[in-house]
Amino acid sequence: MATKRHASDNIVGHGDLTKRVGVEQIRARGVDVEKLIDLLIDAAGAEFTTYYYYTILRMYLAGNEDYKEICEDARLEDRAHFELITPRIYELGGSIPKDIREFADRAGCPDAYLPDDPTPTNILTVLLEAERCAIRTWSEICDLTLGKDPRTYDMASRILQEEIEHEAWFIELLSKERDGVVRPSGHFRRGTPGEAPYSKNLGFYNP
Amino acid sequence: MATKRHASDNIVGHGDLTKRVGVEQIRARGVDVEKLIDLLIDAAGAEFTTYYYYTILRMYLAGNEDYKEICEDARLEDRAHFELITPRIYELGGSIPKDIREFADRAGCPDAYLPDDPTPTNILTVLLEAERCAIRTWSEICDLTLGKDPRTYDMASRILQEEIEHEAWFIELLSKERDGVVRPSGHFRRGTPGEAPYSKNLGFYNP
Amino acid sequence: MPTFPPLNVATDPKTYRVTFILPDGSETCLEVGEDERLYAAACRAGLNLPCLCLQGWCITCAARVEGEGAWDQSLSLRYFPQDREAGFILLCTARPRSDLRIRTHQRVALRDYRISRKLPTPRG
Amino acid sequence: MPTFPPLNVATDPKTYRVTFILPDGSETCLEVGEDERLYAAACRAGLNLPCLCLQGWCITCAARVEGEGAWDQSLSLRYFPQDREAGFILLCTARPRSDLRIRTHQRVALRDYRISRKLPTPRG
Repeated sequence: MATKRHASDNIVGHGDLTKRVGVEQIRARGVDVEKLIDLLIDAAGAEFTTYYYYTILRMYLAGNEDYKEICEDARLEDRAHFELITPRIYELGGSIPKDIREFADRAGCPDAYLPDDPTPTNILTVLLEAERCAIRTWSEICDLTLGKDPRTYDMASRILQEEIEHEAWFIELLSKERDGVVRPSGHFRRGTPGEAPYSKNLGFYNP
Repeated sequence: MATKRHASDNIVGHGDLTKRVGVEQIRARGVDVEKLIDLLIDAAGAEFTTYYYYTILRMYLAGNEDYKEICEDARLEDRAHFELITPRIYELGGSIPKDIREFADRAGCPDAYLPDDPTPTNILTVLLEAERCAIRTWSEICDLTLGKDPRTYDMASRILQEEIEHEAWFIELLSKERDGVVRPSGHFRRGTPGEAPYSKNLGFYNP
Repeated sequence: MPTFPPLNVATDPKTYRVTFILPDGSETCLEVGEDERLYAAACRAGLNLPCLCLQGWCITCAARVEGEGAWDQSLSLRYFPQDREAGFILLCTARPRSDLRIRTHQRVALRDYRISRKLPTPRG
Repeated sequence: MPTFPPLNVATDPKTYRVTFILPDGSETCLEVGEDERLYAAACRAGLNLPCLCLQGWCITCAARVEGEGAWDQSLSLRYFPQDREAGFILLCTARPRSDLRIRTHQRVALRDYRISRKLPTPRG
């Protein structure tokens, strides 16, 4: 018989409900579960506040239907991320903050405020930097879970992929708007606004 | 020619973009537009915070699948209300607060915090009183707009009807849970969680 | 309808005389038990006062105490020391601790007071 | 990659000597222009420091100034006077106003410091 590479889950007694094998298995593989929970709550907070702030930013992309539609995709996909992350937080034994203000205060990315001068360039810059913060966040969560926590890794990878698409969209738009330079995102279209094909496990647009 | 009952919209000059006939017409019929906007923002804030807090409350209705499902219906329908109200706020010339904390602070109904002792009875009581606050809010907005602002009235009526359903659900559940008394809501089922048939203008469940 | 049914005044260990002054200047004087909420007492007497959340949050039921007076506002979900300093009372969740004279329908006054002091409040 | 490309140091009107002390004790000393962000300067020198939002919010790039020093943190979206009192600096959005000695990788220390003072902070 091969030597076990990881501690077994016999730490969880027969019928014991105070521990989860689904948690102890990832702990045994080296995940700092408490740190992971904290990171996920920070990240969920950022997705949630982004959902709120993109609602406003979208309104002020007035007269630019293309920008509005793409902002709406990102807005609803960020909301889908909040919806996807929250169950995982509780599964791991964590919880989101009792107060919504505390949730906003501990978000891992800044409040994406409407710029004082809400030009398309300024708004697209806020959108772009929000997506970049999200990409760094989810890349880190992929790093922490790779080979140790397949479930969180899968989730983080799905969210990360959508955030990567969002960055590419906003680079494309801001590049043309601000610099007059064509930098294709390489993407075609969402079927419906905020389709979230990765985080809702829907079919891709692939004609 | 009959005497005009209301001031005409010739207050809005040819090609003038700083005013909206869609606003001036309701003002001419006696709507205090600024007060209405403020009420709608307060109400949107309450729907938005409720969306967040119901996420938590639902988690703690642990082991009661029926309660969880119905809380989820109410949670997603309150979110649908936020989505429905926000465009109307901007249409009327208003805007939601720059900061998400300010949005929570000015909500017309309280933060629906998880009770310190999160029993089903205590959680259902929070849910019930949140719905009651919403019913009073939307009833007031119906009063203010009846016969003056058909569009806001229609919206308020849709939302109100869903809130009335929510109250009936939570009375049914809490009555049985807390008092052992049967008080039917009179309703059958939602097709999918958070279907929001009124505020999304979908087909009713009517077999 | 109040959230909690009014307690039976007769069995209350202690009662106070509370006068409600309506916008038309009319006055209604009631005996209110120390455990009874003022909004519930007003309902009991047939006064139709505005309310919304009935949890001491939304300020729809805000009123103002004239002169000296003491009341317990600990059941309110949001009530600031500054509100009390200015004599504002949230009837839905206030219980008397002295005789009181109360001017009703002060929502707008409390809202503007809070805004002037940068305190959170619904605006509508 | 920093949000803003580093300015050309040579053309900066004024520069300061900034020493970065890494967790392994190694030191890297750089000339940093007064308009250059410290994180960008460190990148320019090949230092691979942690970052996340690059907007002075998330504290991932937090570091601590040893001894006396002056820096401009006005570009940060969230930086508290208490952070400065304790010598914490957010490299991504800090610009030097004196020579500085900076100990990097202080995210956890700043997080715990803020929690102890009930200041908002990401926790992860």
